[in-house]
Amino acid sequence: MPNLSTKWLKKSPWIYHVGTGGCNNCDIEILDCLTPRFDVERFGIKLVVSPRHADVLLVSGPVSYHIKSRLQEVYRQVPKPCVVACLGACACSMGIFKDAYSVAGPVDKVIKEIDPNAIFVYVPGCPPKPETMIMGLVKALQKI
Amino acid sequence: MNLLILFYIPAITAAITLLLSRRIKYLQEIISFAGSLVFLNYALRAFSLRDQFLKISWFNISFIDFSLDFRLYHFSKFLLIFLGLFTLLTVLYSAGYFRQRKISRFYFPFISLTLSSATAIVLANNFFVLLVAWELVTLLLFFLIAMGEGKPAAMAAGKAFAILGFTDVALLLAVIALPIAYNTWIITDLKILVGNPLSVAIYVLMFTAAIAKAGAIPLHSWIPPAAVHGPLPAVAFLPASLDKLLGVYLFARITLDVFEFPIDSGLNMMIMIIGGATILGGVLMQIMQSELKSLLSYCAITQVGYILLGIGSGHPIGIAGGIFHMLNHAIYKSCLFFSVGAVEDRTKTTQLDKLGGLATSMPVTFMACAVAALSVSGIPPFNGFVSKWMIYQSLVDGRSISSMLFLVIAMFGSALTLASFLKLLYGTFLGQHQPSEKSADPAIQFNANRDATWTMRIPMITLALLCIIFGLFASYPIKQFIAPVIGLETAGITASISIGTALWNPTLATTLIIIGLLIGFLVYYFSRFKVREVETLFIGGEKFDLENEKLFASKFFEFIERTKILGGFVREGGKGIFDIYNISSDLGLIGVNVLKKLHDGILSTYLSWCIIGLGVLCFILMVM
Amino acid sequence: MRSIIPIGPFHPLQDEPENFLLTVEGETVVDIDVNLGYIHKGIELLAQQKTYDQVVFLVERICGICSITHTVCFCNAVEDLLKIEIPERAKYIRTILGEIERIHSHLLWMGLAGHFIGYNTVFMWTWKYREPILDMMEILTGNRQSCGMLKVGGVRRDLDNQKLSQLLKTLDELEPKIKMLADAVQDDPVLKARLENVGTLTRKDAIDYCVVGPTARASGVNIDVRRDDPYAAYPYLDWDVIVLNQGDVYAKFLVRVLETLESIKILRQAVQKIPAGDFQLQIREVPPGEGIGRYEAPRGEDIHYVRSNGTNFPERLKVRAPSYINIPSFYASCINQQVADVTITLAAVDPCYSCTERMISAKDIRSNHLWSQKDLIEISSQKTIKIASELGIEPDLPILKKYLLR
Amino acid sequence: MDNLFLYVIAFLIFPGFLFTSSFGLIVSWIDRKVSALIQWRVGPPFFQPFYDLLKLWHKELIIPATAKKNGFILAPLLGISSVTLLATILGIINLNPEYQFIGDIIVILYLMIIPPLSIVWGGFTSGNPFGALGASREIKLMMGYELPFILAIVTVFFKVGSISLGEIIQYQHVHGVMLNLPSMIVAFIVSILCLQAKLAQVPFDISEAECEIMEGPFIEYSGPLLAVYKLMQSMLQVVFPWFLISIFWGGTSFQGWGILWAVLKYIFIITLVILIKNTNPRIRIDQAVKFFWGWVTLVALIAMILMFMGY
Repeated sequence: MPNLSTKWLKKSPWIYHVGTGGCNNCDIEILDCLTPRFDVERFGIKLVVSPRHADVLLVSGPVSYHIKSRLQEVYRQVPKPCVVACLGACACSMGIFKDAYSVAGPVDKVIKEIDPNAIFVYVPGCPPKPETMIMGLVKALQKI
Repeated sequence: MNLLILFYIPAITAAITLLLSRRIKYLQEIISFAGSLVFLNYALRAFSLRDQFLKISWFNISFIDFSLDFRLYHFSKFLLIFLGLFTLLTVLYSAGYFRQRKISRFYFPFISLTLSSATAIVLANNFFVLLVAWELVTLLLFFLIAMGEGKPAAMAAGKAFAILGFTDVALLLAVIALPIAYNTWIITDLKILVGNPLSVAIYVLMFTAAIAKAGAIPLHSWIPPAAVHGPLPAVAFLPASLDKLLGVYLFARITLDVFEFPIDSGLNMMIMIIGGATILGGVLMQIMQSELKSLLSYCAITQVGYILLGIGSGHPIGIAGGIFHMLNHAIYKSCLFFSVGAVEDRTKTTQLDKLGGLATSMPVTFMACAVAALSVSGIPPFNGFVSKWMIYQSLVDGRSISSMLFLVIAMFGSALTLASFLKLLYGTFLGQHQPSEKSADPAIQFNANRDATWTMRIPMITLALLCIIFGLFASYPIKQFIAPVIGLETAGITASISIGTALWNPTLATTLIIIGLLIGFLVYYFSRFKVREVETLFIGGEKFDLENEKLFASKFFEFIERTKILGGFVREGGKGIFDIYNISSDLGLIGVNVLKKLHDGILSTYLSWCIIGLGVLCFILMVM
Repeated sequence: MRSIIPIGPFHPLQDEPENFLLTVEGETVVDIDVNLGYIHKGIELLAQQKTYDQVVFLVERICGICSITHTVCFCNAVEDLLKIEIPERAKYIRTILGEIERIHSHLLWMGLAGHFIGYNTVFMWTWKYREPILDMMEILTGNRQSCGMLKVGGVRRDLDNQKLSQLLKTLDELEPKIKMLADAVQDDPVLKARLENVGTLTRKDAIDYCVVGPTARASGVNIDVRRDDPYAAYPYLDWDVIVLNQGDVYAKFLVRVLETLESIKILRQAVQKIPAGDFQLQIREVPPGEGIGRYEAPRGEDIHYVRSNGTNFPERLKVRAPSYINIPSFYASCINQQVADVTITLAAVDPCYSCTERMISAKDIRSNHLWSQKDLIEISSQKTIKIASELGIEPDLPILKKYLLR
Repeated sequence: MDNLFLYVIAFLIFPGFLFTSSFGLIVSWIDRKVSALIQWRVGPPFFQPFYDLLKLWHKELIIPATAKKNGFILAPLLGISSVTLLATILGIINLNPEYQFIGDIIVILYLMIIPPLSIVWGGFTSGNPFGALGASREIKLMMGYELPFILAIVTVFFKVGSISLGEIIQYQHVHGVMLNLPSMIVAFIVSILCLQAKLAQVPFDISEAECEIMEGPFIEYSGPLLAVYKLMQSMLQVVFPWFLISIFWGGTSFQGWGILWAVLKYIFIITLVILIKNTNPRIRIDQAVKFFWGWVTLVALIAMILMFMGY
């Protein structure tokens, strides 16, 4: 029996955005995706305000030590199944902050500490354009 | 069956318990309980008896016949059952409540005595008997309230006694006037057509006594202090249930049986204005309270307004609704007081802000309180809804702009009542647990990890069940208890209120809701959701000390205080500016000051006053 | 009977993690505490490990919205250190980029402010108007944000004059829309009821808390680095500083709308006046010394301080972003407001936490003792008392007291 | 027993759950689509609300440890049951105005309180301070809009002289719809404003203000229970306007062209709601209560006076 939950998940992924220390650039481009030009509501994507409602955790920025435990906590709060989308160069690989003393690591490393089976999508770019993000999300939905 | 046995049982119980010492544990309780059980048994038997009269001749002074007349009829029949029931439950509850507290040894005897005199009021067919018993209840109320802790209880008892005593004097005047003006004070013989000033005066005096007992504005102000400082079971027994039953009983009896009103008397309007004012004033004070008992006491005031509106409408459905509401009110208000008492018993406080999160540790109390709270707010399918609905219907049939306004006030008051009770439920039972460390005082122990004892739980459960049963099967109490009182045929009233005959049938609607819930639960159970319990709440991702996160219920409606007119009213009301007790004591103080000035100790001044007084007396005697 | 309502670190009010603890009575806020530091990344330390050319890219990523701000400010600082004057064309290009950024940042804020008060139509419309501006950025520089255009001693790439004329066309289309927005804001009674007399920052408070940028200008403080300490091409252009007096959120909204119109005016002049010629200087080496750069960011005055020891790497870079100054003013503007008002008041200074997250640790070298916040406040208050006694006046420590009592 | 079976069918299928919920989901699509068009967006596809619901239904359910578990689960179910009952009563009476009972509007008015009550209950039992804050705002809002709403509805009662919905509909069949009268138009405007608050739409979505208190009472709900709440809200979008149509606009008929006419009336009201929603910011809770107790009540009183003057 095919997993029904993923079938419907593809049709209406609700996104919760977690900023973990990015430079704001990815964050505002996420908001840009909602606005008239890109309008991701066409695909049923909706930005929600509580992780309890989320299907996709959109993480932008390198994970600083201070925010690390909070990010893990938010990941625990999300009802499964869920996808973690790493947005931007920093979230994928720490980018320019690779050598910084207060950065704990890229998002996937931090999340895998608590859930090795988490599903990840990477959207590189500094910042990724909204088009790129939409493409990344579409790919993410195909992946599950 | 001899009617007198109904007085004897509680009186004997009182006499026996009076002799017993509190030192032997539970003895007073058991005997009082047995006594009220026997009483209830006889009351139930009396319910199936025919209507009957009883006359015990005593002595006559000229045309005044001091005989003891009693009459058993439908109104007294069903009231007797509930008097017995409330006494039984109160005694049972008191047994648990006073397990660890001290209480005067006169408490249980006085409860039984109260039952005895209340029975006398209910059965009286003679205003003399009624008056004596009425005074007795007032006196017993004074003593019972004064049994609370410390000086405030004595002050509250004094206040209650002052207001009720004052209105009892009004009743006394009216009763004295009756044989003078109409040659008799036997209730069934009286049929007074209200027209001349004397009859109006008699009615108004009696009415004053009745609504003071019931606690309508402006004679309400004895209830809140008495409720806060008196011993809680006594408060649940007298001001919350018995006084309401008796006050409304007298009011209904004089309005329906004794006095006849011309159609355009304007009296209905007066009653309804008092009712509307009681609802509005009571409910506005009620939502601002942050102390459980005073919130409930203001609610007790508010609900009297509904009863007055119903009876004042003059419509048969309204009167039936008013009387039914009286009954319902006694049920859920006792239940609410009982559950608050259980909370107080466990946590030693009734301040809304010091409580919280008791639902998990006290589930029975919570459920009882929730049922009673929803019922008092008039949420279907509980009993409060049915009686309020009948009152609304009578108001709509009034079809004038005034009855429309009263309808709006009544429905709005109901919404505000709901708001205030949600605040109560949240502040007490939901929300966060109150930390136990904070009570530095060893006397204030937080002992809220288990529910109340069974003696306290059973009364609450019984009353909560009554709330549900009287809501779901409302046609039964209306047919059995209410319809005979107002003289409507059973079939007639059910047809005109159409409970149980048409589409809206509380039972059907509830069945449908329950079917919905059942299907929901079945789906919930069978679809095997992955359910995960997590430790933490989502409050923005940060881990916080939840104790600081508590939202205090007492501040829910603070914005009302910040508005100009309404806020001013509420603030001033809170200070007691509308309290007739304060007003009259202020006036009394002025009078005393005036007298003080006259009372200067100089002989000639006294002499001149004497001469002036003589002159006035002469003038009155000569000219009048 | 006080309870605490936390806002953040993950709260829809802000995209970035931050934490406000609102102490409330009912719904009235009686105290506010700001906790920052969630996204501290150590940029200042990183900058010491990079060459001056690389640092430009690093400071660009201090904040995505103010990417031009920080780069220009850093370049200003280094140029101040070098004591050189950059070519005219580079100045104009910097002005153009800066003003484009200002327009997009203000429109962004207006949209978000609409979103925060539940007016999603405003959010969508302003962000729609913002798109052509970002397109222009992409056409001119190759990226929507973080364009990598700046360089110490000028700009990295030249702008195509033909593309500049396209900018004029975009501005012509944008201007009536902004004017419409300004009119709509002034006409809407519900919006006024929601924003007027909310989060008022009086002129005295604004000066006391040293706020900068639109936050200060909405409170009647007439400051603007572009005019007071000119850089780039601003001295050659004609424009006004918008100053309003009410100090509430509504005034802040209006200041930003009107400033957007001023920016359009500046851009038009800059595009017309831009001279031909060289657009960068070749910098061979950086002498030891220190330099300060100031820049009027969309949020207020930004300051970069650079110290060089003669090597290829800066010895110290200090960034003081405008939000860092504006955030403490919450204490003056949020107290005794409703929770619903506080949220919009918090957003009204357009705070940018990625700009703000700098860390300072103070260490006593002699005793190797690390000073805590409380110690520093103690020292500061003692100094205040000392100065006050020298001046012969009463020391005034209202806000510091709050921390000392803890 | 036969009767009960029919009622259960009515409750579950036609005017009840199945009809109202699917219609409600279509309406919530209309809501989102029209909002999107106003905001120059394309908006979601037609089946989007269904997808959302099905997805939520299959998600994991998270129950916080501090929540009062039974109340937490019961609250949304109670809400949706009462809305279904409301729809059943409204539907049966609209289908067959003779099938009435005296005073049914009072029942309907009180049943209308239960869905907000279930939201409040959910917020309180979740144990989350934001949930409690949102729930307390919901109570305040309820206090605010009840007064003018009752005034507006009572105006109709007294015009018709009955508190039975069937009689009101029949009266309108005979005397023409209520909205022909100026006083009723005023009352209708008042009730549209209250409708906006009852549906928790901007400017009165104060209880779930997403940028202030993060959806308030719904913050801890996830998966199936959230789906139930969402479904309840979209069913409310059907039931409340339907009630207004019934008492002000001649009710709905399900025969011939009546269906189209009924749908048009409904779409008019819902479009009005969507337009108000998209052209206003959210107001503060005290402003909302003052607005309802002040201006709206005043207007409702004017409607009442007009009604007594015979207009």
